[in-house]
Order: sequence, then C-alpha cells, then structure tokens
Amino acid sequence: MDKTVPDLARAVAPITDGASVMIGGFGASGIPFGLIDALLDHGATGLTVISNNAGAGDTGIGRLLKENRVAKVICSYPRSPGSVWFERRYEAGQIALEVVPQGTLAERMRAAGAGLGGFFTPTGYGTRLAEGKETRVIDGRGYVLEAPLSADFALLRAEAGDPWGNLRYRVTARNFNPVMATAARHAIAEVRHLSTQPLDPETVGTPGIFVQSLTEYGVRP
Amino acid sequence: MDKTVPDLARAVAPITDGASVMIGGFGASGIPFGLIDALLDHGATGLTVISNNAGAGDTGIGRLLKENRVAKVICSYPRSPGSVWFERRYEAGQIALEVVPQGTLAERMRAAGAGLGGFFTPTGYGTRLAEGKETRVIDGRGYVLEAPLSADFALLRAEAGDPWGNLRYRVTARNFNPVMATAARHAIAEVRHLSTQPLDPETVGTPGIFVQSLTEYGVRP
Amino acid sequence: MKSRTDSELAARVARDIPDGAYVNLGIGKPTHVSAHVPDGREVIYHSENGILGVGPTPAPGQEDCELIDASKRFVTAAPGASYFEQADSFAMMRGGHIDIAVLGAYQVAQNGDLANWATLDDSYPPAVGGAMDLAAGVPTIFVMMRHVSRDGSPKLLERCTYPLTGLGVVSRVYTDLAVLDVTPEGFRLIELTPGNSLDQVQALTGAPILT
Amino acid sequence: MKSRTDSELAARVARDIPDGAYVNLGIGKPTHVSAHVPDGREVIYHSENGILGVGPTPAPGQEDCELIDASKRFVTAAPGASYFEQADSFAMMRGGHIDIAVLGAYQVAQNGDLANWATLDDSYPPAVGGAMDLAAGVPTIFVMMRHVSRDGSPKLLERCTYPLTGLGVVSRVYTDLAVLDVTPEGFRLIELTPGNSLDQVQALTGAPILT
Repeated sequence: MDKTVPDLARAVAPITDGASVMIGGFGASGIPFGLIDALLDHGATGLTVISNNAGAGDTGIGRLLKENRVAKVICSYPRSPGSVWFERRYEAGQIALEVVPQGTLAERMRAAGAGLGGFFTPTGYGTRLAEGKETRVIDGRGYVLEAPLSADFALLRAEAGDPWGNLRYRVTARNFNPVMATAARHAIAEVRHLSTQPLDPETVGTPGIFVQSLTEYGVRP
Repeated sequence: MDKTVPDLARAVAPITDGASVMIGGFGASGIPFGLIDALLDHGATGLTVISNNAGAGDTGIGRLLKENRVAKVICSYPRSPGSVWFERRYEAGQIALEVVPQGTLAERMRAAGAGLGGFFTPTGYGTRLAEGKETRVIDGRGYVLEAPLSADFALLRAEAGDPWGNLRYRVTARNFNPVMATAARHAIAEVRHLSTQPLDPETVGTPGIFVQSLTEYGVRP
Repeated sequence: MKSRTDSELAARVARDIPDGAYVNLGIGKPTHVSAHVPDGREVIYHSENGILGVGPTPAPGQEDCELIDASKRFVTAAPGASYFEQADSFAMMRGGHIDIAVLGAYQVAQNGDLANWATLDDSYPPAVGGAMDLAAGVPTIFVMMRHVSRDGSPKLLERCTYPLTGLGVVSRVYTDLAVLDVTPEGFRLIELTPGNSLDQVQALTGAPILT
Repeated sequence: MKSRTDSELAARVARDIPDGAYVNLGIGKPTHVSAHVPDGREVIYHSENGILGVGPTPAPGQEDCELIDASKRFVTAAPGASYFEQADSFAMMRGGHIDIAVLGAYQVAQNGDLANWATLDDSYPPAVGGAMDLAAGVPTIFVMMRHVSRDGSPKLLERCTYPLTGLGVVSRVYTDLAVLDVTPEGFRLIELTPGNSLDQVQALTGAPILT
C-alpha cells in the first residue's frame, strides 16, 4: 500500500470550490502550512474552514482569509493576536462565523469520526451558545445536545508518516490533527519525515485507515 | 508525586463489598491477574464486575466467579471458551447479567470519563438490546441513546508505569485498560515494569491524572 | 447437491476482497478468508480488540501471549500495523472506516436483516461482542455460512426468527451452495456452486431467489 | 484603598493550590500563578492544547516552536508529563479529572455564574476557546480579577449582565481588594487585602458581602 503523493500540489488537487476543510493545529503548532499554501496556489474558493483558530498574520489560514477564499469559519477562538484578516472580513460582513466551544468542537469531530449521531455535553448549558439547541437535565445536571461535525477534507500536519498513511505526532503539535483525520471524508497529511519503512505500531497517533494521502514537507515553522 | 504502593494487597485495600469494579483486558491479554488475585485475598464480595469477558477457567474473573464474589456482570461476551464459572453461576440464577455491545461498552465508559451525559449510537438499533431505550432517527438513520457507565474502581494492567501514574501499554494488551482508567473514580494499575524515572511523554497511553495508584507485578501470563 | 468446503468457501469470499481494502473478519469461519486472498492484493485486517494490520499466525514457539485477535488467537503484526485502545477501535468500525466485514450468521433475511448473536434458547447466556457494532458501522457486510442449519431448516429467510444483530445491513451472502446479493427486491443469485441447479437451491431457501 | 499587585494576587491564589493538585491556568493573569506556588508543593499543570505537566518557560534560545500552552506561549515539559490530542484533552477537563481551574472574568454573580468570554459589544467577533469546557467540567473554579472594571463599575454582581460562560460554577474569587467565597447565600468574605475595610470593598461590589 502506498498512499504517498509526490508533492503538496497533487495532495490538495481533489479539493473543490465550496468544500468544507478541517485544518489541524493550535496557534502556530501543528498547522499544515505547506498544504495551506498549496491550496492557495490551487485556487479553491468559497471554502468552509473548520479549525480552532482563524489564523494570525498573513500566513496559513490568515492568508486564505486575506485572499478571500473562505466563505465560513467554524472555530472556537477566532480572536488570536494578529488575526487581522479574520477581523477585517468579519467586520465587513464578508464571512460567516460559527463559534463552538473548543471541547465541543473536538467532540463533535470525534462523534462524526466514530459514527455517533450526537451527544449530550454540559459545556455551554444555559449560555448563548446553547440557544436553539435541545437541552436535557440528566441526574440533576444540564446538558446540550450537540451534533457530529464532519468535513469533505482535512489538512493535517505530522512529524512522521509511512506509505500506509500512519502518522506520528510530536509534543503539542498533535492537538486537533488526530481527531480531524477521523472526521473528514478525505484526509491529507504533510509530514516532516516520510519514512519508506513502517512506523513503529506502538507510536502511531493516527492509524493509516484515516489518511487518504500524504506527502513530505520538511519545513518546520 | 509518587502514586506507587508497595504491593498488590495495599493497592486493592480500598475496594469495599458491593463496589463496581472495571477489569481491563480482552481474552487473556491485558488482564490484571495480580490485582484480581489480591482482590480475592482481600475478600471483597457482592461485586459488580464490568469487563469485556466473564473469565475463562479458574483464573482471573473466572476465579472471582468461582469464589462467589460477584453479584453482577456487565460485559459484551460472557461466553468465551472455558467460561465455565460464569455459566454455572448464570444457570443457577446466582448472578445478574447485563450484555452490552462491545463498542457501546467502550463508548459508555468513554462518555463517563469525558463528562458526557449520553450519546446516540447506531449500534443495536432495532434489536433486543435496544428494548426500553430511547431511540431517534437522525438524517434517516436509527440511533439508540446510551448512558455513561462509570465505576467505583478499575483494575488495570500495563507494560510500564512511573511514579506520576503514567502508563504505557504493549501490543493488544492495551484494549479496555485506557478507557476504564478514565471511567473509574479510583483506578489501580499493576505494571510489568515500574520505572522510577518518568516515561517518555510521547509514549504515555494513560496520563497519570487517571490513575490513583500503581504497583509493580512483573509476571507476564 | 454440490457443497463448497469451508476452504473453498473462504477462497470464494477472498476473491471479492479488493486490493487495498480494510477488512474485519468475524470470529469462526471468516478468519480463514485471509489465507485465500490472491497474491498481489494487499488487504489490511482490523481486529476489534485493538489492531489494524493483523499479520499471519506466528510460527510455533514465536507466539506473543499479549498479541491476539478478536477470536483470541495468537497473531502477528503486518508491516504498517498500529495498535489502539477499545474506544478508538470501535470508532473505526462504527464510523464507517472499515470497508468490509465478513461475518458468520444464524439467519439472513431478504431485506438484509442479520441474526448472528442469539438464538431462541433463553437458557444459554447471551453474548454479543462486537457483532452489532460491525453490523451497524461497516458499509459492506459479507455473510459466510452454511446454506441450511444442521437440522436442515433454511437460514436464508423472508424474515429472521432469531433476535436481530442489525437491520438491513447484509450486502452479500456466501454459502456452500450459492452466492446471493441482497437487493431492494430480495435475494438475487450471483452464482451457484458448480453442479447445483437453481431449483435445488431454491428448495433449501426460505425466500424467493431472483435471477 | 489597598490593591494587590498582579504578582501579589498570583501569590495569594498560589497559596490555595494544594500539593498534588491538577490545575488548569486560564489565559492571561492566571498563567502567573505557577511561578508563586510555594516550594515543596508539586502541582501538575494541564494545558488544553494537549499537555499534562507543563513545565517552566524555556531559557532564551531553547524554545521548541511546537511545544506551547493554551496561551500560545513557549513552554517545557515537566517530569511526568504526557501529550495527547484535543478530544482526549477536553475529556480530561469535562470529565472532572482536573481539580482546579484558575480563570479570569468580566463578571461573577453571587450565585457563582461566570461571564468571561463575551461582552455586550456585538461588533467584535466572539471567541470562547476552552472557557466553557473548563467552567462546565472542573469541580473547583477560582476566579482571579480586578475587583472593578476599568470604568469603575463592579464586576461582582447579583446577576451577570454579560453573556454567561457557565452557571453557578465559581467557587472562590480573588481580587486586588479581597478574597470571597461563593456560598449558597451569596458572596462570603474570606479576607480583605490588608489596609481595606469591609465598607470600602462593599461599596465597590454589586452584591451583598456576607461575613
């Protein structure tokens, strides 16, 4: 089995206009900068970007926003220092925003990846972010029913990968990458080291079954 | 921080009569045989045992059943080859049984550990195991609402542990051990190797926050 | 009547497993399918106790007592394998990531209902394991079984009489006598075991066979 | 009025963090608490981006650009640390495994309601991060904030006027002027910053202070 593709451009080629795209990373750690740049060159537009943050500066998701490729952002924290392009697009009414608590964002992705129809979470109960949602008191505690969140694509960053699509992560660059791999119909990874030999099965953070293609991109931010 | 205790007997000392006890393992892999034997010596009775299987032969859970320490079993597959003591107790009406699909068993534990109030799963929809449970059709697919499953104690087996309670697993001996660690109010681990130095943070399968005590038990079945 | 042996049946199922597929083989007869996959196809086997990439049975004396499959047999890890815990393993199954599951069955109905976990004998303790999760989560379910039960009664039926494992989940049934697809109209014949006639097989089937 | 400096306030909070506690420090002022925990106490810090066992800030030039905390600051791993992915990290928080979270706040109500994620200014994009998960999941929530807002209006209130983060979740409030517990009867004074009188502090508080 060989899921490797020769370059970033070919890795993002399947992404179409209007697609929903999960993008791994938290802050600047674990962001697939190579794939995002390739996606910009590729030209896809009208994207729904699902990520924890909404980019900072002119790189990564910030660049997608600057170049007007994004119609909607689903995230927990769009207001990082330097998230100027998000703020500009938002204030101009050029972009839709869905704010989701960070743990609910991760759990909705997990539910999608795990084939669940939804879950009751205490997070957000009684707050504005639960408005319009079904709620229920279970054993005296309030819960909100949250739906699974899947995507057409996921762009992932990992430390190492093998031809079977197995990914290994490093320190806190792991963050959203594994759960997004499970929730996307087509997950694409850039890996710092592409091994021709299989990764040690004990160290695999994302089993290859969740990864459709991967390519080497050695640059570390 | 030092969560180690000097021996198996002291590790199981907090377990009281009538307690619910999750026991890790699948088949004979990853079973905490040392802790189970210590629990027998300890004498606790009227236990609810939550595990995938119901023991085989006269060892492990089989021995707990033989010695009449178990009032109820919650499991997915009590009918393994050699599960003679379970069958004897069951046929004599001496034991209560709740059969849960294996994935639902794991997911109910995860929900308990993750603070969720319940989840909709497609598993078992329309079958006898969904009788009496709330169901819902979501996007044309049928789901069953399942509740979290926690326990007073969990008995775990790991390959290695450190004083912070971090556990590392080996091959398919991992199975139910990590998720049970999250779902129990008091998780106790026997580890084949007790390290005085911290485990490599990248290889930790169960972070120490989920483990209340651990002890070395070098015997591999 | 010509009846495929278990080995012939496993080989017939194996023919339909494509290169690159992620496959879960149920307990019992289905575990023999992997030995018959044609050369040149790489199939990745998932076992629900927590391994993707199950390899061949270890040589005698080389068994690792902690490395087993869902049938509790000693196995090895194939190149590209990974290990994971139960909740993750069943997420893989329930989430539709496994392509094909090959399962045994007591009964299959013409609407694809599957019964393979309990009989009508209530004196025996029920045991379900991962059968319902596979039935609910894996998009393609192949059933591999004898065409009739030991007492000669049909196992392919208009409606199952045993407790169900999953509703409308079976894609294809491989028996010693025939291969049939489950279609919106009912069972459709794919092939007869050479030497059998449709009339012979229909007589042993509790639902109409379309051709 | 005597007002604790940020550093004094961090030290005061740190006094109440017991040995062996698992603690999450929110973005902003709470991150300074760890520097003030008394010698001899081992506190294990969780950061929701996926590390348990956050260590001190790295020496200049020793930063690992991938090893950060939830405030996106460079950190190190303390002995006994572990890394994990987002869903697992929030399971740890939501499941009640973290003992204490120290959070900043815009407002706290006498019933323990917490408002720390959004104001009434709708022109600004809302951002919640992990605040609601911490509020919902961590059994003991310490709030650390100025007693009054920049315009002098009280932040301790009978009812919050800003959008809520969590309902009835705050255990104790540490301000520059006082320390107060949230009790079923309302705010109860634990201590005044030395030099302040109860009357002075009450005048700056939007709810009754019990003694």
